[in-house]
Amino acid sequence: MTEKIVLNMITQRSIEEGVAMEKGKTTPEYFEACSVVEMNPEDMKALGIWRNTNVRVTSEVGSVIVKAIEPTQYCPPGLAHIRQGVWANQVVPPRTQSTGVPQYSGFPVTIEPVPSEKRKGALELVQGAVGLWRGGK
Amino acid sequence: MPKIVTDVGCPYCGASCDDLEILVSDDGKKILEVYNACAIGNEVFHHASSPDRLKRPRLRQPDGTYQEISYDEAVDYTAKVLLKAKKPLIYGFGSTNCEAMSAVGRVAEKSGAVLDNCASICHGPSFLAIFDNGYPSCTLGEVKNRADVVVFWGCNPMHAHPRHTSRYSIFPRGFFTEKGQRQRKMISIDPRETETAKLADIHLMVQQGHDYELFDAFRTVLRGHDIPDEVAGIRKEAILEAAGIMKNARFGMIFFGMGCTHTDGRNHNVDIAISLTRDLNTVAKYSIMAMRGHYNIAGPGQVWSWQFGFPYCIDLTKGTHAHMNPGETSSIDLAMRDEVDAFINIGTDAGAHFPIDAVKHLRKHPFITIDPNICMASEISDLHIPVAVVGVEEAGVVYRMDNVPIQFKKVVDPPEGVISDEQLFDRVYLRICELTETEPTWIPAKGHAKAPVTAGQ
Amino acid sequence: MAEILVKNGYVIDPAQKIDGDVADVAIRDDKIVESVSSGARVIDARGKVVMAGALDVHAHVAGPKVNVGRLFRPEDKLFKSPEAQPNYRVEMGFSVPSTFKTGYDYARMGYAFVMEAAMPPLHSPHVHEEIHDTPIIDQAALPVFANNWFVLEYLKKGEIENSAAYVAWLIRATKGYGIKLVNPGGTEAWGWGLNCLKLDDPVPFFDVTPAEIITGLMKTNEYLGLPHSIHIHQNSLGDPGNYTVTLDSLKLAKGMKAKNKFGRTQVMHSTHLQFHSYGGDSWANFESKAKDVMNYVNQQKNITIDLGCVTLDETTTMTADGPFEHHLNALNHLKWANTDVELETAAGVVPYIYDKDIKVCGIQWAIGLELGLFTKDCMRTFITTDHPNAGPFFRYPRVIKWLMSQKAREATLETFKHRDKVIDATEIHGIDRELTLYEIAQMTRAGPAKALGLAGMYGSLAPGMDANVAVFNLDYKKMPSNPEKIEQAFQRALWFIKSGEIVVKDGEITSHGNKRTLWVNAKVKENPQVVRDIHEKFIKDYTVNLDNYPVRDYLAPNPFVIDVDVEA
Amino acid sequence: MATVTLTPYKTPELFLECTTITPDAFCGKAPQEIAELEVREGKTKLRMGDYFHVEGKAGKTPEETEIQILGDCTRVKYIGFKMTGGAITVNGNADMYVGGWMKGGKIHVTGNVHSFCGIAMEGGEILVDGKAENYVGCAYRGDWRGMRGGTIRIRGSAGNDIGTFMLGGTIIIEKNAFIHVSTHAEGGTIIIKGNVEGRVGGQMVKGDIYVLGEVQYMLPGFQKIEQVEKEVDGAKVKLDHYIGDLGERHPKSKGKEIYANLFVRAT
Repeated sequence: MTEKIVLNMITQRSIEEGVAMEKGKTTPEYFEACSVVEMNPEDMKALGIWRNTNVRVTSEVGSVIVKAIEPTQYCPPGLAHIRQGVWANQVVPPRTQSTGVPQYSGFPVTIEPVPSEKRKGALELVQGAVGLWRGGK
Repeated sequence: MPKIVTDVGCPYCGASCDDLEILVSDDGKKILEVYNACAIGNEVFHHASSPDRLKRPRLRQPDGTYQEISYDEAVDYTAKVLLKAKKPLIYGFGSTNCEAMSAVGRVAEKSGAVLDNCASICHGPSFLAIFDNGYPSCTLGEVKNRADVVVFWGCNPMHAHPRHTSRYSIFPRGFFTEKGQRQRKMISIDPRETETAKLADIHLMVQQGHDYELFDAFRTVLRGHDIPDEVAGIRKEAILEAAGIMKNARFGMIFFGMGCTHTDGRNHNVDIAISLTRDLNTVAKYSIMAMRGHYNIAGPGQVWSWQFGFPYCIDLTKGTHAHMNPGETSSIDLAMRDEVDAFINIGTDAGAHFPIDAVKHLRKHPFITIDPNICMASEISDLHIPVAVVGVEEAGVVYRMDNVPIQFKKVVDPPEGVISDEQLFDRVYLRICELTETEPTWIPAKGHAKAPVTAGQ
Repeated sequence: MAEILVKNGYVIDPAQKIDGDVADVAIRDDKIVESVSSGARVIDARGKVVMAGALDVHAHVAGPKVNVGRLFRPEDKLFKSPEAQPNYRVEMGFSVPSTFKTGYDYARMGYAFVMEAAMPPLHSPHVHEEIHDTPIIDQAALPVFANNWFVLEYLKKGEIENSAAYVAWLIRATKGYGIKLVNPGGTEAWGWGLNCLKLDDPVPFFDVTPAEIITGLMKTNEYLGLPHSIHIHQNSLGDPGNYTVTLDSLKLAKGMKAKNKFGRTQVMHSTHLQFHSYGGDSWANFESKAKDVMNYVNQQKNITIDLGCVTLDETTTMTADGPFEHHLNALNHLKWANTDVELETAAGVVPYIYDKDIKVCGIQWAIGLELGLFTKDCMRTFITTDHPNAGPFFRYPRVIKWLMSQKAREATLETFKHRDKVIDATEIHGIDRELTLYEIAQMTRAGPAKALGLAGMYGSLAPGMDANVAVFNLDYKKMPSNPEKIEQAFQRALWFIKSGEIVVKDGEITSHGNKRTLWVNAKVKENPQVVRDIHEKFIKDYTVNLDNYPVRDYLAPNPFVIDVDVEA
Repeated sequence: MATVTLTPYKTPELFLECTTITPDAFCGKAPQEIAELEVREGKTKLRMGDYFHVEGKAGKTPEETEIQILGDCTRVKYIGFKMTGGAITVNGNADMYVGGWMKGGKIHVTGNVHSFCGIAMEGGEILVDGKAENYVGCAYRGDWRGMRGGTIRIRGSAGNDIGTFMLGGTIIIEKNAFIHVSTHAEGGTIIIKGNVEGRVGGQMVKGDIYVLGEVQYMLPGFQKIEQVEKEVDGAKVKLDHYIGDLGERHPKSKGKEIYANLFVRAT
C-alpha cells in the first residue's frame, strides 16, 4: 500500500452536480454530488483503498477531503475528477496564464486516504475560508 | 383550473430550449408541473416556487448575522459601495436577462466599475481565440438540418446540456438530414469516456492537456504532411481515420467546451480549433461553436459588445473610455492581485465557482450578492439582495449558445415585493445620480411603448 | 409647445427646388411649420447652410453581424476611441462603433434616419435591442429574403401571392421595413460551401435561379405596394469582371412599374454599386466599369443606386454574402467570422485594410466616386460607404469633399503609390465635375427620402415635414477654396435639430433626443397555405418555437408604424 | 543625458497606472512639473508627486532624458508606455506593460516584470534581469500585428505566450519558458536558452525560433530537415533544424513554400 498517489486533476460539469445545484447548494444532494473524487479503480488499488473511502486531495494551493468513488464516466489511470463546485475549488489553482481563467483542469494533486476524517459541508468550507463559519446550524 | 403556459424558455443551460410547457396553479402563483425539460431544467422551475424564497434584502450585522432591510436601503448601500470604491468589480450575469445587462452597463459606466461576466472563468478563452482568429459558426438549426459529421471536443453535452443532442446535434431529423442520427457520424475527443463519448462513432481519448498537439496533427494531416506515430496519446491511424471522416463531410460541425478552455493553453486550444475549421472549409462546409454554459451567458457578450465594444473584462474606471485585457481586467486576476476594492456578484455564485483563494481576496472588501436564492456567495456577503428569477418570474431577451436571441416568457409572479435585476440596477443608477448630483441620461426606455401612429400619407 | 426659428440661413432643399435662398425655417414641436410666434427660440444661421436632416439608405449599424464585428475586433477600439463627452455614454470603436457612438456620430453629421441594411429575421430581436440602444437617430431595418427557404420554394413555383403573404408576415414579425436581397441564392448555396455567381446558376436543391428570385421578389414587392422597393446586393460582389452580372440584374427591372402610395418611383434599389462595377478578369487587369454601369443606370429611370465609396481606411467588412467573406478571407488571411442562419441567410465578417499603396484599393476608391460623378440624376444616386464595408459612415463628409472638389480628388490620387496605374484603370483623373451643395442634398436628403417612400416626413424643409434641420458651417456664396473645410463642416454640424429637439450644438451632443423605430405593418388577406407552411416549418426545421419568434412590442418602444394594406 | 530620479515613497492600495513615466512625457519639464503629471489608481486621478519624489533634470528631448526609478514598482503599470527614446531604469520589480507599444530607447528592470512586457513593441530595447510572467512581446488582443521590432532580453524565465503574432524584432529568454512560443508569428526571432514545455511555433507562418535547451513536447507540425551549426546570441551551437508549422498556411516564393524555422540544440 502506498500512502500517496499523484494524479492529474480535472474539474468538470456533471448532470448530478447540475441537478443538485439547482436544488440548492446547501442541500444534502449537492453535498453528495460534489464532495467526491472520481478515480480509476487501478489508482484506488495503488492507493490501497476501496471505493467510498474518504481521501485528502492536496494541490499547490490547498487540500480538501472528499470521497473517492469509481468513475460514473470512465476515467483513465492517472486522471482524477472532482465535479465542479465548492469542493473542487478548494484545490483549483487560481493561476490563469494571463487569460482570466483559473487552472480548473490539468493540475497535479496528491491523494492520500483519510478514512476516519469527515468531509466538510459546502457552507463550512466557504464560510470557513473567510472567517464567517459559526458551526453547524 | 390550472393552466398550461406553452413555449416557455428554460433558464438553465446554453441550449436555451424554448419549448417547455408549465402547468401553473389556479391563482397563477405556483408551478405544478414542468413538461419537456431535462432533469436540471425541471429543478430550476420547482426551486423557484419553493416556499423558502427570500423576499427582502439582508444586511450582515457586526455579529455576523443577517438582518432584513428594505430595497431602498439596499439600493442606497450598493450605490455608496460603488461610489466609494476606487475600482469596484461587478461580476456574473450568467443567469439574468439582457435587460439587466443593459441596465448594469449604465451603472458600471457611471460608477467607474469593472464589468465582467462568467465567461471570464468559462469560455473567456474562446473570446480570446475569436479575437485572434475569428469564428466561422452557424445557428443550431443549421446543425440540425445539414450536419453529417459532428465533433464534440472537450465537451460533454449529455451532462452539461442534456437536451442539446436531441434538439440540435445528434438525434434530430432535419430538412436535409431526414434519417437523424443514422445520417450523422459523431466523433468525441475527450480524456474521459464520457456519456457523450459513449454515443460517438469514434472516441479519441486524448491525453489530458494535449489537445493543441492533436489539433495541430489534424491540420498537418489535412495539408498532406506526415505526422509522428503517436500524438497526444492517439495513434496515427486513429488520427488519419478521424481526419478522413471530417474531410468527407458535406456539413461538419465542431462543438467544444471547457475541456479546451480550462486547461493549459486555454485560448490557443480554441484558436487552433478555429484554424482547423477554416482549413476544413476548403474541402467541405464547416462550422464551430462554443458550448456556452448558461442560458444567457452569451447575452452579456452581445449587450456589452454593442455598448462598449467588448464582451467581457471591461474596465470602465477611466470614465472616458473602456479598456479590456483579460489577464489584467479579468475577475480572477483582479482578485488575486488585490486590484479591486469592492465586489458585486450577480446572477452567478462566485462563492462556489471561484477558486477559494480568489474568494478570500475579494472578501477583504465590501461584497454584495444579487441572487434569487441562497448560494455560497450570498452566505459570505455583506449584503444579499434577492431578485425575481428570470425565465420564471421575469421575461426578457436571452442569447442562446449560438447567439440567437430568444424572447423568454414570464410564467408566474415573483414573491410579493421582489423586484427584477433590471429594476434594481435602474434604481441603483438613479441613486448614484442623486448622490453625485448629476442628471440621469436615459435613452427612451423599453416598456414605455406608445400607441403606434401611422404615417400621414 | 416648443418653437424654434432657424433664421437667415442659406436654405438648400431640393424637394422644394430651393437652392441657397436666404430664408427662415420655423419649427413647432416636432414639425416644420410656416411660421412661429415671436417667443420662438432663434438660431442665427446667417451665412451658414441649412439643410433637412439626412437619410442613410444603407448601413450596417445594428444586429448580429455588426456586433460580431465589434466583439471580435478589440484592436478596433485600442487607442482609436475618442474620449466620451461628460455625462454621455462612452463612444467605443473605429470601424464598427458602439451603438452610442453610432447615434452620436450620425447626429453630429446631421443625419435623422438610418436604414439598417440587413436584418436576419431569426435575429430580429437582437437588431431591435441594438436600435433601442442607439440614441437620437430614427431607424428601420430590412429583413433579408433572397435565400429564405419559404421564398425559394414559392418563387420556384412562381407563387407570387404566397410569396407576398409570407413576406408580409415576416416583415410584421420582425418589425422590418422592406425586402432586402443579398447574393440571391448564393448565400443558401453557401450552406454547402458553394455560391451562385451568375444569374442562371441554380440554387442547390431548391432549383431556382438568382434571376427568378430577383424578379419574383420585385413582383412581390409591387404586389404588396411597400414604401421601399426591393433593395438588392447583387451576385458576384467584389469579383473582377462582375459588371456584366450587375447590368444583367439591373435589366431585370426593365418594364416594371412601381405600385405604391408613397411616391416612390423605382422598383429596384441596387446598393453599394462600387463593389459591382468591376472590369477585368483578375486582380492584375482589374479596372473600373463605372461608366458602363452608370450609362445604364442613367437611362433606366426605375432604378436607384447607392455608391458604396471606399474611404481608404482600415475597416471591417460584413455582409450576408457569406461566400464572399470566405473568399475575401482567403485573400487577406485575417480573422474570419461567419454565421449561417437556419432557413434564412448567413453572414461573414473580415477586417480589411484599404491601403492607398495597393493598386486595387486605389481603383476601388476611384470607382465609388466615378459612380457619383457620372450620374445624371442625383435624385436616384445616394451617398453611402456601405458602412463599414468600404469605410465607416463617419467618412461621408470626406466622400462629399471628394465629390465636390476635383482638387481634393487629385490630392488623394497624388498620395497613391500606384497613382499612374490607378489612373490607367479608371477615369477619375479626367473628371472635372464638382457636385454642388444642391446635388449633395439630393443624394443625402431628397433622393433617399423618396426612394424609401418617406418623402412625406424626411428629406425636406417644407412645412409639415418632421422637424429635422441641420446647420453647417459653410457659406453658400463663398465656398471654401480649401476642400478640407467642406469635410469639417459636414463632419460636425453647428446645429442639428432632430424631431424638434436640439441634439447637436457646435458639433457636440446636447440631448438624447427622441428616437423612433420605423416599421411596416403589411397586411394581406389571410392565406391558409402560407399559415400552414409557417407552422410546419417551425415544427420541423427551426430550432426556435413560432410563438417566440416575432419581435415583441416592448423591444421597439418608440414605434412609427406604416400601414400597408393589400386589397383582396 | 539628463537624469530624473523617481523615488517611490508610498505603496498604492491597488495599482498605479503610470503611462506618463516616459522620457517623452518628462522631457522639457522641471521636477515640479513632472510631479504634476497625472497617474491613475482605479478611478481616482492622482499626481506623480503623490507617490514619487521627483528630482534631477529632464533633457530637452526624449533622447536626452534618462529616468532612474530608485525603488520597487511591483504595483506600477505601463512604465515606458509608447516611449520613443531615452532610457528608463527600474531598480526593482515592475508590473504589467513594461515598454508596451514602445518605439525606441532603452528600459532596464533589475527585478522581475509581470505580463505583457513589450506588448506590440516596434523598436528599442528592454532588458529584464529577473523573470517575466506571460505574454512577453505579444500583440494586443485581436491584433494580428504583434511585436514589429526592437529587442527584449529576459535574463530569467518566462511564462506562456512569448511573441504571439510576432512580425519582427528579437526576444531572448535566458532561462526556461513554459508554453506557446511564437504562436501565429509571421516573422522575428525568439531565442530560449533553457527548456520549453511545448507548443513551440504553433500556427506559425514565418520567423525563427532557437531553443538551446529541450522541447518536452514537439508539435507534430514540425519536421526535422537537417542539422546545422549556427551562432546564437554569441555562442556557436549545433542545432537540429525543423520546419513548420506544416499545418499552417505559408507564403510562396518562386513557387516554393516558405516555412518557419525551429532550431533545437542537437542531442
